[in-house]
Amino acid sequence: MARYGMMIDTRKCVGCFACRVACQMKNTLGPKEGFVHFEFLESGTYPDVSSEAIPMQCMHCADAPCEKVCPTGATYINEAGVVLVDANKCIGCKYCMVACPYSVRMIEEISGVVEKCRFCWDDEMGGPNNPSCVATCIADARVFGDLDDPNSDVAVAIAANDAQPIAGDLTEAKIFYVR
Amino acid sequence: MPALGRQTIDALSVLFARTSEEDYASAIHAYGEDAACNAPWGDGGRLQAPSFEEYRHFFNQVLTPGVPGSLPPVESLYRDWGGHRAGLQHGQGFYLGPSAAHVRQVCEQLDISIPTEFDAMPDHLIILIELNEFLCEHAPVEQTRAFADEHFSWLPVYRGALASRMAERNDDQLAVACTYYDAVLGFLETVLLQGYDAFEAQTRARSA
Amino acid sequence: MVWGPMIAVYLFVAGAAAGSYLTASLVSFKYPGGVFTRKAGRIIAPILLAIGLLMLMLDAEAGLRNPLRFLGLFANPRSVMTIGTYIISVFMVVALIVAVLELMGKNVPRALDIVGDIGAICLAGYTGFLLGDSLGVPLWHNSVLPPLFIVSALTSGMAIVSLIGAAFDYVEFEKMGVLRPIHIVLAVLEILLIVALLVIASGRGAAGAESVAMLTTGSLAPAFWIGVVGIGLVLPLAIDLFNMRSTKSEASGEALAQTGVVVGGFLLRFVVVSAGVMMVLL
Amino acid sequence: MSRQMTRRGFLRASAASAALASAGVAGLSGCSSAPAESGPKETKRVATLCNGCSNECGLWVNVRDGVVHTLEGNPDNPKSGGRMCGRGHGFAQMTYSADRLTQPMKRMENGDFEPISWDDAYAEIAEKLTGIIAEHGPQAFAFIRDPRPNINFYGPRFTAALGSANIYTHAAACNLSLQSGYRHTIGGGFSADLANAKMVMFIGRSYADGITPADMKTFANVAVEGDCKLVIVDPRYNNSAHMADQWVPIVPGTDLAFLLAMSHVLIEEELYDKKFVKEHVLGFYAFKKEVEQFTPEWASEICGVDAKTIATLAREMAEAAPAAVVEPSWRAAFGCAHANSFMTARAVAAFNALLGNYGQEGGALITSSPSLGALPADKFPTPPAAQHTRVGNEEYPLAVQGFGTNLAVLKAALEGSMKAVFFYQSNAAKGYANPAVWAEGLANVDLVVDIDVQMSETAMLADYVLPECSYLERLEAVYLLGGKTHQVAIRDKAIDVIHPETRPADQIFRELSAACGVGQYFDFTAEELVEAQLGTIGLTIDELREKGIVELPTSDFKYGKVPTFNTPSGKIELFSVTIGRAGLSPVITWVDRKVHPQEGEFYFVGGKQSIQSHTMTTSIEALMDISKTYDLERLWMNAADAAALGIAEGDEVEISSSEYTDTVHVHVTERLMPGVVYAPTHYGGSSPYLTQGYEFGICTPNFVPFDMEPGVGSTMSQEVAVKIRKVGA
Repeated sequence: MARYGMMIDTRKCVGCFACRVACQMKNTLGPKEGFVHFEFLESGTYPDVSSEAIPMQCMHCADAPCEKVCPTGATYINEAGVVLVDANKCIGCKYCMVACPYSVRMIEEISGVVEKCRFCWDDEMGGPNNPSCVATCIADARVFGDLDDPNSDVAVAIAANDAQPIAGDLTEAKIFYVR
Repeated sequence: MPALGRQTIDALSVLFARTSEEDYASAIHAYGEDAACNAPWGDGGRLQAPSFEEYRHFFNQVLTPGVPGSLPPVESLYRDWGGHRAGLQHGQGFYLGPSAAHVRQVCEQLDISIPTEFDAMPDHLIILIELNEFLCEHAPVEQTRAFADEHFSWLPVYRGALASRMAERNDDQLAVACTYYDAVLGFLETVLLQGYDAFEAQTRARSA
Repeated sequence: MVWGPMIAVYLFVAGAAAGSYLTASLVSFKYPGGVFTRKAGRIIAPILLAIGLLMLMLDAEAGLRNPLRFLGLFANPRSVMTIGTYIISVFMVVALIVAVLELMGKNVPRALDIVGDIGAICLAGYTGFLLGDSLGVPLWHNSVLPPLFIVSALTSGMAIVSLIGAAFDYVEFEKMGVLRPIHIVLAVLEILLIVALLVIASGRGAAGAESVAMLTTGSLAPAFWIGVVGIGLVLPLAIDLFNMRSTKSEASGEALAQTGVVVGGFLLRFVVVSAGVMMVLL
Repeated sequence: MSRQMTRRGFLRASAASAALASAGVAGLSGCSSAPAESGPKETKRVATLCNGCSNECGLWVNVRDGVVHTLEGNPDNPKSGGRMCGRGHGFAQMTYSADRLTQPMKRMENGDFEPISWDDAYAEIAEKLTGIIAEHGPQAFAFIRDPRPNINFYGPRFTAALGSANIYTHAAACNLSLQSGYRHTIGGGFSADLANAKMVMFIGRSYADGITPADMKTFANVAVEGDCKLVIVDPRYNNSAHMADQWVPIVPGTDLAFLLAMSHVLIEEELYDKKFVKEHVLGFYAFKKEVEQFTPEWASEICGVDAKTIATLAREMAEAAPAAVVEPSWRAAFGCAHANSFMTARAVAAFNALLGNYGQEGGALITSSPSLGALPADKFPTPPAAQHTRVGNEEYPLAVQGFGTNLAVLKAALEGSMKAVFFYQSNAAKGYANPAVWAEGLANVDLVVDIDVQMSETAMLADYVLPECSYLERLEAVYLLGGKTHQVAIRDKAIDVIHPETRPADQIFRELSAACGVGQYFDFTAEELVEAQLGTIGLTIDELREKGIVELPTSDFKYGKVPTFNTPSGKIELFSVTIGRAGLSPVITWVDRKVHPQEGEFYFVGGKQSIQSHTMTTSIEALMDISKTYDLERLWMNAADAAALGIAEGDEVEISSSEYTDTVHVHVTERLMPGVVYAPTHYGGSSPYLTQGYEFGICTPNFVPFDMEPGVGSTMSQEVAVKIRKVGA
């Protein structure tokens, strides 16, 4: 079975928010709800400056702290390594939001269920259905695919760029950043 | 619900449609000064009805779709539908939410046709009131109650939105109409959601 | 932070429930005469815990809308919250039985009481582990929290029971000399644990330091210094030490001290929850 | 059908209704329990062109049960390249938005708008319009549009049908100076062959902010994987700069000095392409003599870039030539910004000429566009040419003919000679020039008609507002794409019209022209027009619907072939007789900017943001939530300047110019040249009626005095100095 992951190249990312809006529409989120949030960094002093935009979303950690602490088992890791939430089990206790060091979960206003990026998992397809953040990225900064397939685009890209999780080995994150 | 209650509501629904001066006068008159039930407004005292000009100004500025900052009385715009419908329609402020689809489905079942001008807003307050009235006359009580609970639950949200928007604007030309419409919505809310007897109890309590 | 005052209330009353129960069983063991105090402790415990559970449910919106889902809380044994659910289930049952027995004037079997005591200690401790299992919050991801919450639970529980005892069963309460020294030891221990918590947290990167700053100098400083430390620890400790030395203990001073402990106990939970700052990754 | 149910009811019950109701109605309790999770019954994909900005990216719309679900880029479309920016996703939500116009409106005496039927609106507008033309002649009528496929066909046709030549686009507030400068130097616009270049210089241009997704993708891949040197010349370290190799901060409005000095270096050190210049350039010696004085030292005093950097960059460009190019830019730097924008464009075209890079791989590409054959004259008669010259042509002869300067209409309105003005999806009164002046001008105009999807500030000043249905609800005239390849694309109707009283532009003009007695020029439907247009190039509408975009064989582009220059001399004109006749310097030379900040004042620059498009997306809640969450409305200020004024991040300041004063929060940054402040050009909703943008940020045109660039007529959007004062300080 595949083990899905993503590479995000912040050298290319221009912080244009397209991924956030595309994701909202694909996952029918509210206008104020987002699975992707952004950190904007600026360093140096004029005129020697540099800037960086870093999109943050669920890292689908293999050792997901949110999955460990979820009392009802609403949060589970499926066989493809994608961390999902069963909206029918979630009681909205928000323990997962406390446990997640990346702050990438959000409370869905109307239901109180705590949701997050699902890698656009499609149950009918039994796989990720063309993640909209990758499909829409205008700077070609995102690569998605099966980490276990050595010649998949994402595996090749991660190896070629020595991409690393944003917080090192804090968790076994499956989004790898090139910075 | 007693006939008088429904007749009042029918008259009130006129306030949410663009009407002629003559219809407006008869509507205000219908439950205003000499209606059998004492004026259901304000704290027991009589609430001054806006003149036709004030009503028209209020209608143009606040109830007409497309005018910036207006709040058309259409249920879909004030309910948040979650993943029910297409990607675009999650969150408030969008037409043709599931409430619209549901009203259309009910009308189809009852072989009732909605005028084309309401194609985009079958869940406009006027249509909801008329449909509710029709169900009161013909449909089993508990089904009508279910319909009313479902399709009038947004009235408090709407009333709140209206009040805060008017506070933001504080346009004194709209003042009289604002308080009046707020009271009308209060009446509709109570009667349609809790029933006419709840309203009468409230009036008695207020005037006691 | 995602967990707010409601959770702080839950943590406090859960701890206090455990403390009340333990105090009551101490009284039943050491002062069989203190019937009223014992009854009070054992009746309050389940009530306090029930209040706590109500708080939890109110805070969990999705569960509130579909209450049956709360049954799912038993599903994941690796989650401290599930372990807590086991503990609460056991303790609640025992505490209710004991409370009913007390109300009916029947005798509470020793074995049952012991099970209750163990449950109470676990209940008090689990709340510390609950906050502790949060990788992203340096202030909480801290081994000092469980012992701190146990000590605070005991002092709060004892204070509540003492308040009632002193108020309604003063004669018997007077005899319960052991409570005061226990409280003094616990209070000192609590101070040490708080210091340890702050020291450890301040060494844990920017977020840890920020949490400590919030508590000591920032927005939570009044609640922390005046509430937790002043009213909750120093004042009661002073009154106890004063009363230890003088023969005739002053009832009013006693009530003031115990109230201080209760208020301090709640504020400790409140400030710890409010000062939970997420780890800064970038 | 039985009597209406209630005294004045709307619903029509049938005889059976009562019986049906009494028998009980299934599912009355509810829609919220409606089966949400059951999959959509009918899904389809429809080809469209995004309407979120003037790029018109090719998209696919995913429709489920007649409702728009999501949109995605069409990989075959060269503008989107299969990708899609945030404002494109966001603007699609306007389709179901509560802010949409739903019926024609007429402005009453007291300023209220009241609905009016289409027929009455047509009758009243036609009567007034024909009356005005009869009394004051067709030159008293003008039509201003934001260019889109349909309106580019119907707007000019309708204006000409009424005998008027006054047809304009929005360009005077966008890229009029830039395109006019290129027009009179190399015959028209050009593009940078970024994918194959060794060195590219961007002057006031950020692909990341003013997006064309396909270009952004190329830029990112070239920057990170390619070995091309990318230089960004901009007072602001914009959102593309972190990918560039070099940021050259420059004083706003002095890019011309920088370019002239670089040209000086190439010529003096004989690094220019002599063969190319000999064969293809006119007026080289006049230009050579002119730039002798413009040394790097001279330029550094003006533009703040040190002489050594200027010289080095010039030599590096020469070194990399012909695979080196100065990118054409778009609006911010010299689209319509300063008194010298037109001249700056000429200097860019000239510098590329010195590099000899026209038509070369990695250089400046001048490409052709496909054209349709003539439409059958019987069904599509062309209106006779107007008998008068367009208002503004005499005073601003250098403006690109296809655009014209719409500010000439404002000037005529202020003078009282313009009696009727139509706007199409153009918020001129908020963005094209000082809003107060537009309000004053339009007050003199007897008939103002605005056609739009939402009630903009311009619509609020109109007499009649005609609601168009959203772009997802209409089929439009075909869209031709030029470039290395020729293509034709289609904006097809994805969903049925939502608001029954909204109509597509083709229908509006068909019916309005009939009411005005010139219906013979519009006697066809959109479908018939598209079929006819495609017929002239041997395509059918179904073929185009299938793929969304189809390549045509008519492109003659080949690398290495120097293109023909559509100038009077057929060469690149560094010396232009036409420009001389228009009263500007025939040879490319130095022209200073008009307004210089005095002591304590700042240069005031603007720019686009990736998540907003002018002012038309600020009513979209999903986009405004991003602007609010990330404080995108804030005024950028250099950290040293801010410290000197005691201003910290997030502080509120008062910003004032000769025209206006307002307050805004500040973003303190090192990514900006001292002495300059930057504000995005989308915010500052002043009218309390706005739902989202009220009192959020500032509206930059408020601060800029109404003025027009000589010879071209652009709005000079950055000819202003501002003072900043901390609120409460």
